[in-house]
Amino acid sequence: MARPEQPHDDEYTHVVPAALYISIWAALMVFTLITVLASFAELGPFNIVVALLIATIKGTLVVLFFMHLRYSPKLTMAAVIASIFFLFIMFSLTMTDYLSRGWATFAGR
Amino acid sequence: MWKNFPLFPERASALAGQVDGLYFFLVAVSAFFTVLIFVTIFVFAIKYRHENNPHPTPIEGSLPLELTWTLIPLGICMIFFAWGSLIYFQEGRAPRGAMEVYGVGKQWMWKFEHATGQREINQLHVPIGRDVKMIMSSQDVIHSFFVPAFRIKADVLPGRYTTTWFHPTKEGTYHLFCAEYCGTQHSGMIGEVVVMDPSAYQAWLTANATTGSLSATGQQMFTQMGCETCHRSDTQGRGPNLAGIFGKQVTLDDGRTVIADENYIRESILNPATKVVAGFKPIMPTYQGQMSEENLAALVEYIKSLAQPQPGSQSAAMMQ
Amino acid sequence: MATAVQPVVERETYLNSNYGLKSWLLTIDHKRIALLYLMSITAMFWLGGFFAMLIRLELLTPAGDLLSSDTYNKMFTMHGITMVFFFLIPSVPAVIGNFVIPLMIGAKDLAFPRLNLASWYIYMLGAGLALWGFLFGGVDTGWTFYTPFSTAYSNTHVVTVALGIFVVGFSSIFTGLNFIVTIHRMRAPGLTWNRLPLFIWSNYAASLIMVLGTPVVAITLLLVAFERLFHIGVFNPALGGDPLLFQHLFWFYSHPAVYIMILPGMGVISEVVTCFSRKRAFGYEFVALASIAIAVLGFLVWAHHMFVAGISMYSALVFSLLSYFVAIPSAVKVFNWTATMYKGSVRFDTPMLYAWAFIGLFTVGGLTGVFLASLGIDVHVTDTYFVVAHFHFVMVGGMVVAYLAGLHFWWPKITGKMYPEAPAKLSALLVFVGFNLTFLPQFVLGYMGMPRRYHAYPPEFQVLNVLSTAGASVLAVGYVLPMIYFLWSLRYGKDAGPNPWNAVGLEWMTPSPPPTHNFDETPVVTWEAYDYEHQPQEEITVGH
Amino acid sequence: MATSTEIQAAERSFQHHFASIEQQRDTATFGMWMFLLTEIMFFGGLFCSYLVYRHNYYEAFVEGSQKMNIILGAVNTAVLICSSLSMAMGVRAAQMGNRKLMVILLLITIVFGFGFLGIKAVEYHEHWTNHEFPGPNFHFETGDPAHPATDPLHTEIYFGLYWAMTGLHALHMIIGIGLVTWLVIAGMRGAYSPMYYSPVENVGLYWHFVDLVWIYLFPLLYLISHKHS
Repeated sequence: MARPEQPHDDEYTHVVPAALYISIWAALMVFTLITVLASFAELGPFNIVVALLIATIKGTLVVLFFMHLRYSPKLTMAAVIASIFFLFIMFSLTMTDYLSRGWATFAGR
Repeated sequence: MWKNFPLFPERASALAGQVDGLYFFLVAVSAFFTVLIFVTIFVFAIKYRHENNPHPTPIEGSLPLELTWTLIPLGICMIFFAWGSLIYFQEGRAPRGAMEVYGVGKQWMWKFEHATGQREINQLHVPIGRDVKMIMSSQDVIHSFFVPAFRIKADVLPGRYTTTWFHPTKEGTYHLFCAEYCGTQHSGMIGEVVVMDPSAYQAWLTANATTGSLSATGQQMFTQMGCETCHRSDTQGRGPNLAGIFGKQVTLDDGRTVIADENYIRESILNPATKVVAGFKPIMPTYQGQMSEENLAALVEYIKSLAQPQPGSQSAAMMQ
Repeated sequence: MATAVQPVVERETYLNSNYGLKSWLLTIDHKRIALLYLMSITAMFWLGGFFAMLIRLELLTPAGDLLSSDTYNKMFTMHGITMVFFFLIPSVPAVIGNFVIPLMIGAKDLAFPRLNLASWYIYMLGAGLALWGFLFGGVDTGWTFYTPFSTAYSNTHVVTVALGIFVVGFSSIFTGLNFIVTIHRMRAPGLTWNRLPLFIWSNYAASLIMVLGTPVVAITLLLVAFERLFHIGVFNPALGGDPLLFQHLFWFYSHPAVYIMILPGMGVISEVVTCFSRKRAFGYEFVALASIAIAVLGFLVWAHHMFVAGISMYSALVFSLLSYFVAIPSAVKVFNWTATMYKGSVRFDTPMLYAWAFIGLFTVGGLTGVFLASLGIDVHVTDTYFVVAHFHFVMVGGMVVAYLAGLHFWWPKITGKMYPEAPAKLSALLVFVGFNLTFLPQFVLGYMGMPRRYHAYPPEFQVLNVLSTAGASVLAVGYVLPMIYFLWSLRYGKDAGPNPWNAVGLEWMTPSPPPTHNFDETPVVTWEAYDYEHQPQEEITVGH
Repeated sequence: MATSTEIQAAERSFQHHFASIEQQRDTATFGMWMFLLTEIMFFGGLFCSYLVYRHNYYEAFVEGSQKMNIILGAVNTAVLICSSLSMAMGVRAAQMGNRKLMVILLLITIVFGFGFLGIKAVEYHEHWTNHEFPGPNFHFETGDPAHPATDPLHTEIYFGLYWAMTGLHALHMIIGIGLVTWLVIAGMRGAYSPMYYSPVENVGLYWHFVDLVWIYLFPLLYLISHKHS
């Protein structure tokens, strides 16, 4: 079996610089603070948009760097995209029902 | 056992013919493809059997053929889709002016209440030649109102109304089944729909007449429960004026709009704060758990009757 | 064979490499685990069949006289649960797939052998829980567990059985996960995606559904259990919940689950039809991609189970349209299998007979599915025997027949022995005739309006029900026969040799039964799938 | 550079149905990702229920969310993010073969994990004593009981989902702490090296995933709206 002399050069065992991890951590902490503060601003329907947007940015940072997705094979990326796709299917097709329940239930005559 | 052996359900509503038409078309197309596949397999199996054809000819496939048997079935399916959807939208949306019957499913019986006040259990009498709209809810689990002769079915849910309608075209007595499994006596939750000619129906109504129509009962309750102190017949009330509200679009306090159908009225009685009409405060008390399905139906029917041009025209229409 | 004179040195196979109960219960060999599954799901099949027999006997007469209503309701519930979750879903994947997938791709084992064994133990735990529930009172909610009946009204062992299904779901998830990772990572050198046997493609597609769908039904059943125990109210309208949400979440898995049940069966048919036509699969790429298309589109159509349930009509319109799209790849497969026989060299061996039965019955099952996708028709026939007949055509006429085709096809590989051909052909015939006699009358019953799950029914439905019960007894004989001759063949069957069908595919290039590590040398693939063109045209010698 | 004992440890971990140790590592990692895919769908069912009821009963969800302790929730979010950092640094230490650092970082991760659970327990206790647990003891009042602004039953669904979602998340945390503990024990025995650290990497993936779920749970459950407060 092949033993890599220097595992550090192997693209799948990419060693991320500690500084990068720490800056990701700092960004996550800042975003947490922002999301709490933003929730106190009265933005109407945009409160949830902002909250989810920040959560998604945070999630993306975690997945890309902490979970090494950025340094992983394309297949892993495909798996992540597939899961998001099927979640989207579940949510959106379920909501086709709930969002249109109150629509016209009378014949047009 | 051999005496009574039908192979096709009776056809007793205006819609039944349409459903059967599409059904026969589907059967014909399916039969065609099934026979095609069976015959092709049979012919290939015999013609190219090993003894006959020891050396197979290598064939990779054929793009034109693949496209043919992708696109033709797709085209046929789109016909099915369009045709089926047209029928579904007729089934699902009752014409305005239909006569209305409230139905309640419970383990394991059907209760019906006519707009004119007659009540019956596991039997439903309707006149021939009129649109009949069923407004149904359940007291416990999910049931399903199924009359094969009319080709209609609608699940009956606890906590809300579901509706369906039919237009009987043939006198007779037809099966009424509960089609959604509902517990021990599910198969005993059956009844019959009796389609009568209008004069016989009128006689039946008279023979079974009760003190008041459903909306009259509702009106009494409306007064007794003090609803009119807020829901006044002018614009000065603390609640919206309910005259003419049924079937109209209503703007809510958060900007959404809903159509004031039976479900909206029901919800507004039981959970008034959920969808408050714009310009009013959420001050109405809840009637959750304080009202039987029957009383609820009476109130809903009364509020609907306020939308009629002249109150009482419902029974007038019925006399025709 | 050349071993006539030399003293027979017994070759080491996965069967004789090790003896004793422990060597089986702690094995991590995918082939032995497949046999463990075979035994467990066979037991569950007979249990489910026993329930089915009682149902059919009860329905001989219109009155509910043989069983009480409660017992009858428990029977159809337990029949459904046993057959769907404990037989059909693991049938082809966990038995045949487990055995042949590593062989077909030239691997020594699945990617995670210990996880594979764990899947079987999880299956046994789930089955144990469910059986516990069955034995000590049963369950009467229907396999669909519709709320609020299951959460607030049924007083049977709902939580125990739901927990059993929750647990067995993880067995299915781990099997699917193992297959996906194995197919991605463990293929032999040269075995590219477009050289893979179609059985691999279809199992890959089914595994996608197992991995993506099963967790959703797991959480849904967990919520049902929570609701029963803590009254959290998510599915109970009396507590403000919406019972239709349960149906959405349940069918989000349980509709695609139909494709978990049929896709691996389709893979078996692709193998059998090519082998006994001695040709490459017609339109290989289309058949392969159709599997993936079915898996993906299968997730977009679930609410066609709910057209009369009280969902929005506009939503129903969307789901109806999408439902037609999933019919197309299935049709493409049927046409391609048929075309594969064109100018082939067709043999009439038992697996091929089953494959023909599959194609015919699946065609009927699929087309009647189109009826149910059609909104106007669905309103009338849903929740009637039409639906019962339709899904039995797909699951029994489809999956069980395909399972039998696969079992006959790979039996020589699994055991090294041939089954006797004559009784096998007889059983194929009995299954086909018995099946049609059982379920064709049910289409008529359904359109006439006989609701499903009815313990008693109006007398005018009796003749067709009697026909159906008669057919079921023929079908039962058709199922008992293979059980007998398969067991018989273990002792008395002729030796099969490595490749009794003269088939192509890596699994036929290793001895039967295969050695523990499958291949003495990892094969290197340089040819396309189904390369019958370059396969020597030897006679099939064994079994004739 | 790898020591001979590390090479031995890596060889012991090698399973012979793989062609190489790289294949084994890739396979294990891909398997973990597939497992996380199922986890996403598992929580997805709950998020879908949340979406539906938030849509139907928005006001009741607002009422319920105002019973949440935002400070504790935010602190817990920070704790989890810190634990993710120590986990990521722990994996990094394993990659570089720094065994002692790895063990220390994993221990820190465990401490953060317990910190999270502890704070969560305080919140749970608060909800429990306030009768904010669905079931017969549930009690929720909004203003005048005769004219409730929202139906308490709907708020009960909010709390039902709250307990189900955070409870399953907490269960995942407990499993995660167990897994990290196992890594610490094996790591101290020298099981991992730059050639073989798949378990560390994969438990790390799992840990980050659990963090990820919380990143969504926090705004969805705690920060719906403050308009009445």
